[in-house]
Amino acid sequence: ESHGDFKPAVIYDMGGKFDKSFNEGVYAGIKKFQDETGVEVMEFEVTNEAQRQQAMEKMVQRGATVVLGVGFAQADAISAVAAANPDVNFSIIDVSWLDHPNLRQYAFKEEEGSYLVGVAAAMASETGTVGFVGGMDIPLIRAFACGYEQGVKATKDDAKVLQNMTGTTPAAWNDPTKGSELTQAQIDRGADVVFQAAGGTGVGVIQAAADAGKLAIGVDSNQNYMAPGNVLTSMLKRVDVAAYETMKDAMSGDFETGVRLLGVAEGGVGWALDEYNADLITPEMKSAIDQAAAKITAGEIKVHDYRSDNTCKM
Amino acid sequence: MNTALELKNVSKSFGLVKANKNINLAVEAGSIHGIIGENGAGKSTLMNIIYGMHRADSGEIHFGGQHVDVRSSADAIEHGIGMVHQHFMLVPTFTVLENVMLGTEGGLMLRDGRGAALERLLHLSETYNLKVDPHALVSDLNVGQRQRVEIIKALKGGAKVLILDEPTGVLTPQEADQLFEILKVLRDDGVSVLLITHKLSEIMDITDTVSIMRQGEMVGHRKTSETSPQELAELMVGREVLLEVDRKPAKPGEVRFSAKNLGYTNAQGVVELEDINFEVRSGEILGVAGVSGNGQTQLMETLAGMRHLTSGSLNILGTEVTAADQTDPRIIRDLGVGHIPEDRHTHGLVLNFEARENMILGFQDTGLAGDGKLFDYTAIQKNCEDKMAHYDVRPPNPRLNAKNFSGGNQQKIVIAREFSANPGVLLVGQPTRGVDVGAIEFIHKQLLELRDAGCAILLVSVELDEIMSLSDRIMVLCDGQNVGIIDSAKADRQTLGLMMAGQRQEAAA
Amino acid sequence: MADFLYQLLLSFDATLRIATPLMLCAMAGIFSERSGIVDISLEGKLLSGAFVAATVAALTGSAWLGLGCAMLAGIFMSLIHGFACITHKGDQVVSGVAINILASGLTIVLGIALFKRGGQTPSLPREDRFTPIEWWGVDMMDSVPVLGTIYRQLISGHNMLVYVALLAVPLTAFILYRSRFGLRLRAVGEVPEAVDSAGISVTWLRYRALIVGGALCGIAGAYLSIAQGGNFVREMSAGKGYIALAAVIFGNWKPLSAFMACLMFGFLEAATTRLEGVALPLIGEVPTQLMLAMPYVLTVLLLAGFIGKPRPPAAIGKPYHK
Amino acid sequence: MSTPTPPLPRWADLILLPIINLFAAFFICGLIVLAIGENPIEALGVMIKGAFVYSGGLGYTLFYTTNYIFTGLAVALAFHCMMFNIGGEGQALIGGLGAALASFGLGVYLPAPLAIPLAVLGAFIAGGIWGVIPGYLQAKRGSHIVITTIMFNFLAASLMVYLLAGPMLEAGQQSPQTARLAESTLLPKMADMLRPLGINITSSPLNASFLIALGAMAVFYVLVWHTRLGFNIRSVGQNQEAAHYAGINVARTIIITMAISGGFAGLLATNEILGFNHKVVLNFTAGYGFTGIAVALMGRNHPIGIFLAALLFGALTQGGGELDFEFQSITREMVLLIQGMIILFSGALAYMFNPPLARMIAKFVAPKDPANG
Ligand SMILES: Nc1ncnc2c1ncn2[C@@H]1O[C@H](COP(=O)(O)OP(=O)(O)OP(=O)(O)O)[C@@H](O)[C@H]1O
Ligand SMILES: Nc1ncnc2c1ncn2[C@@H]1O[C@H](COP(=O)(O)OP(=O)(O)OP(=O)(O)O)[C@@H](O)[C@H]1O
Ligand SMILES: [Mg+2]
Ligand SMILES: [Mg+2]
Repeated sequence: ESHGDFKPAVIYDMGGKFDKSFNEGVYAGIKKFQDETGVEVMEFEVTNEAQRQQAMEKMVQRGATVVLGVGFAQADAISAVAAANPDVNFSIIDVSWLDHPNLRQYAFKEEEGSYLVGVAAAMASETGTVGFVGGMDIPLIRAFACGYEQGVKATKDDAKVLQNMTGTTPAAWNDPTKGSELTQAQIDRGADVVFQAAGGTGVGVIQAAADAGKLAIGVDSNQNYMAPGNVLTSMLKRVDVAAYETMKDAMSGDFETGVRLLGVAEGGVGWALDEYNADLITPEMKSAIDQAAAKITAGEIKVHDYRSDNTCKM
Repeated sequence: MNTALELKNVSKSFGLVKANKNINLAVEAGSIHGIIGENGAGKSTLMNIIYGMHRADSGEIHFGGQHVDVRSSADAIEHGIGMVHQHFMLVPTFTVLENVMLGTEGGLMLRDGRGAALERLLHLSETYNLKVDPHALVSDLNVGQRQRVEIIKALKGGAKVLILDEPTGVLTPQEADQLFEILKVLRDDGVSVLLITHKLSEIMDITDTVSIMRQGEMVGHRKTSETSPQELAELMVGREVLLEVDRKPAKPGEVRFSAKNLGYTNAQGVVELEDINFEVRSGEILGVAGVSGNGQTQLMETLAGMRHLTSGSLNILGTEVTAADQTDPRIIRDLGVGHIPEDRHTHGLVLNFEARENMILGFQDTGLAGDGKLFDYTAIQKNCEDKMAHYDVRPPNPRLNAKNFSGGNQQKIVIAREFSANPGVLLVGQPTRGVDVGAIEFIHKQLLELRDAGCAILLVSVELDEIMSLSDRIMVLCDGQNVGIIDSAKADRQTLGLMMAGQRQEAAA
Repeated sequence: MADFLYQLLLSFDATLRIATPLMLCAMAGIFSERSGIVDISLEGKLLSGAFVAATVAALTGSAWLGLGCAMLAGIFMSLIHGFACITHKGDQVVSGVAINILASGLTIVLGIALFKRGGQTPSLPREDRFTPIEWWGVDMMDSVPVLGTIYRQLISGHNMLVYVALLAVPLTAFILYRSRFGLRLRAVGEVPEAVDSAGISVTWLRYRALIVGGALCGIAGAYLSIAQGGNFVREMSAGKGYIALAAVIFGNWKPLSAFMACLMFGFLEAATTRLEGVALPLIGEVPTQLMLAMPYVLTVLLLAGFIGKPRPPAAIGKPYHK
Repeated sequence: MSTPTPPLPRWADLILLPIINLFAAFFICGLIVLAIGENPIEALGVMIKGAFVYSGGLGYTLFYTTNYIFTGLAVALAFHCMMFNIGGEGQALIGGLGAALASFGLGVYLPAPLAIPLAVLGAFIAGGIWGVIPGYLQAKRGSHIVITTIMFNFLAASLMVYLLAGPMLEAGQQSPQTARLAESTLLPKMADMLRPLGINITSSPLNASFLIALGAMAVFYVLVWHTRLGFNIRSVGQNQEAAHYAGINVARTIIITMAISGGFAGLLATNEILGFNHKVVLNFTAGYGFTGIAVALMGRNHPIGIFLAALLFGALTQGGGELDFEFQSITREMVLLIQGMIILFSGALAYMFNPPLARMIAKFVAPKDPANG
């Protein structure tokens, strides 16, 4: 309140801010900002389509000076509200195609981060078969899967990658039962490392892998803590950084707009190594992953983005 | 004198309907006590109170001189009351034994009590000559057999009072006689029997005492030996009864409606009608007699197009209808057939519709509903007002829902609708069921007027008297077959009774 | 070939896991529908059970307490259903819809109030869940060629509630056909008047049927959130209650046939997860959506009379008026 | 039990009883709000203010109301035929597909006055098709309509996801949705329509579809009570046997009813898709189909009643979103809870308060009207 007119707001997507991955990542960034600055951030979790735009308008009405939208589904809403309120700053995550002078857009190269954990998976796998469990079947998740597969194949070209999508409705983000069943099925077929990009469903994936004594790979946030010893690593998508950065920049007054495309080189995506998985990551693994990251940064490895042509070219 | 059952000032209302008002009744041990009264007089309600199925609003019940609070049928059973209900209370998917066991299983597991129940069943069946296979499915039994199961159920706990609510309505006269033999044995064993029936002859034949109910009240108690059918009828109705119909001889014209080898087999493959032949001429009434459940309903519904005949053919006002034709009520109606259905609540009326809407039911596609695309409620209202006035429907309020008219007036609405369409052929089912005497006279008069105007009428009724007094010729159905057609002038109760039991006309004559 | 058979065996194993909540709910449905009460509220009871089980287990650290309270929750929802449709003779389908919506709302509202995690409950540690039970002698049996594998994969290694569900089926059949309660239950769903006239309370009988059903749904819910899964997630029942109801109708309201129907639905789903993205001979790759829609398509097709018309209990859906 | 219940006067049955039921539902919800540590009175105030007072709040309320009118009419029409249409959700989804197909297929070539009716018709027909199949299966094959319509909800969801994530996915787009519909088929916003008339209202999603909903109410009224088809529908609904006796083709009536009912539900797409989203997005039906059951029940299956009930639920949805803003521990699911309670009390327990209320009224009214009995 001591910061005069500065009033930030964030609007989470339907998964909710406790989805343990994407939205929760944003929440972590917001929380960090709040803890550091003591500024209260207005929050809202949308639960139906019409609410997206309404919530943004509402935030603006309440005097928000910066509004952060979480997820590509809010693109249309933020576009409309940003156009109508040129004095307010807006920022959105997972969008790159809009164009407003007061809008900052964050896009991530998920395929690059997925590539890195693919390398880890291939090296950790004893069976030569690894799995991927996606949430809702959309191009974004296919991009995760595709990057992962590229990483696996680049490391072990005879490795098999099993892929499943949980479902085709947004409910697929929140179906841990199905997630664990899919994981079990992949384990039955020989997979011993399973990467999930499935929101709340991923909880079931990690749990099933742990129950079966196999390895899981987390997504978006660092999920290594969720089953210590059974989460090989997590593919980090630093939405927390994006959220924190948005708030910080807006507060300090130098809010640059435009598109920020974040890949391995920019530190926007990566992999997690902490006390929970230190024992699982062998030095060879670590050096292989770091090497791959370096090559990506240097442009020596070009990871194909599924979204560019809706196919997964190896 | 030893009183088995006594009611003191028992009253019961359903909403605004006072079904029982301050009823007093005493029944001697070891006697057969008849209860009579018109439809809706409150007989079943009273019996259900005794049996604990309904709770009285006020009043007392005494069993064997002792005041008892009967809160459920379990209480009543415990006090030695058994009841055979007006409508069967059997589970069709159960065996006879399972039905009898229900409520007295004799243990948590069926196995525990099955042996004893079977023994008891066989014992009762032997003692009272109630023949029935304990392991047969009830759905496979005929009505007579089902009734035996009901009686066994009522007696299984050693009943001291046995209530039978209209047990003979579904029986042939012969089966009814058998039943009465059983009742006499029971009486001699010291059981008190409460018998409800509409048939005064049965009252005179078998009861020791009789009570008469009218509109919820007990209007008299008589020793059977000291009363007459005439007196009972007058007590029932509350005025002098004139049941003779003034019928002039028919002047039959051309054949308007005929059936040739008509048959109907239902979806389960049961033959319900077989080889029915008849013709109805303009200006005559063909009555159809029979114990209820012998194919009358199926016959009417087949003729009206509500079921598809499965063999033979019909000729309706010159149009041939065979099993190959997909008839439906619309087609039959459009040929010029009117239909007073047997069950007005199920078929004749939509109870939640206003009277004026019911007055166009079946004629909604005609000018009665207006000439344009949309309904013309002025015309519909006018149509209803006119018909209500002509047929004396009370109250003459076209906006009242059908369910709020009394039974007699509901029937008048159906009759007004069907009669005034001037049908060439009219199918009439149970036209006076549940209808008071005044309305009966009116309806009978209208039927005869229609006949004299040249309509061909087929009349189904379970009331033999009605059939005999209205019909010009009578066809008797038994087991879905035509036992014979006789001239009503030559018909008497005896002959018809034998025919209804299945004896062919030649043999009876 | 051997690999195919092994995969098939594992599919059966998965079938069992997936069918467990369906079996429990279907048996619950049989109890209530056989007594004459339509029960589309299976879904809501399942969801409530799942929520309460996870909540109680998270708060107390006891899976058993969670299970017990889930059963109570199921019973509580059943009692609401009974209060509406038995005591007040309300429309049974409407009451069921209301309970389902209530359950969706209530579980999330309470979940947020209790845990502030968007309606989820905290993840349970392994000790607080019902985890797979290794049967005696699994390792010894491994040496036996085929049977050993079957024993290890299919028979052993499920959590306790799977075995409870498997027991519930014969138990339901036994109660229904062999016990006094069962006889009365079947009677009250066909001809309640007959039951009333036999001196048995229709109301209490139906309430008891609903209570048994509620308890079974509660167990099914506990299975979802503290046995198969490790926490409660909003809308976790995901239509399983409806599928169970479809299984009841398929099974013609008979426990063993309904059980078979549950297995069929379970197998379809298990097969879906295994066939996704796999090219089948002749057909090629089946679109996931089509595979996922299979249970629904099958239900519609089979209900459309290709299995013979189901014969519901005669008095179902009709409140009993004296 | 033993005291006879006098019948309830019509005004009490139509107005007082629903209000009492509503009150009971809110009361229980209030207790729950209290239990989770918030002030129910304050919450109610926030809801009411959010729904009607805030600028634009009313617009949102009426926007949601429009949805509820469509699904309420859909359920009510089926109810008149005693069909329980739980499939509004799926029918509305497919309605969106119909609108999109009409828009992409023909709308692009036509001017708005032709294109809009076509797109609306597309929504109606597509929803109708999704309703008519369960209707057919019920009428001809005896499949239980409740089960079939539920299955059709699932099927519609699968189909839409397949289409939106596959063949109909907008090129280069990653969220499963179609491209923007043809401009000529989009419905104008209410705020834009009123501005030329000199009326300025805050812009909100409220659009011309609201007028379509009002029109649908009128059509519903005329159809049910003033046409032969309506007479047939009500006859079949009240008494199938009597309808058959009266020469009405029962099966055909059921099928037609379900077609129109599905069509009404399909019209929801005019509001959500043609009027607001301007592209088909996933899950735009958001439970309106299920809530339509409550709307129809509370509205006693009459268009006026349905309008009032839809307004109530619209206000709940909008005001409920407001709760989310204002309170830490209350989220939109509170609205789901209130809806459930309302369905329970106004639907399943509709007549719980009937006997005591009737007795009370009788006590007050009786002295003036000498009782006959
Ligand atoms: N459950 C009920 N609810 C409301 N009204 C009832 C109920 N049962 C009976 N009635 C009404 O009470 C009155 C008496 O009915 P009851 O069945 O006792 O007549 P009844 O003498 O047995 O007639 P019937 O000869 O036709 O069997 C009738 O007006 C009837 O409509
Ligand atoms: N459910 C009801 N609601 C309102 N009014 C009713 C209801 N049932 C009957 N009535 C009214 O009560 C009156 C008496 O009805 P009841 O059925 O007892 O007549 P009834 O004397 O048996 O005549 P009938 O011999 O013609 O059948 C009728 O005029 C009818 O309008
Ligand atoms: Mg009677
Ligand atoms: Mg196993």
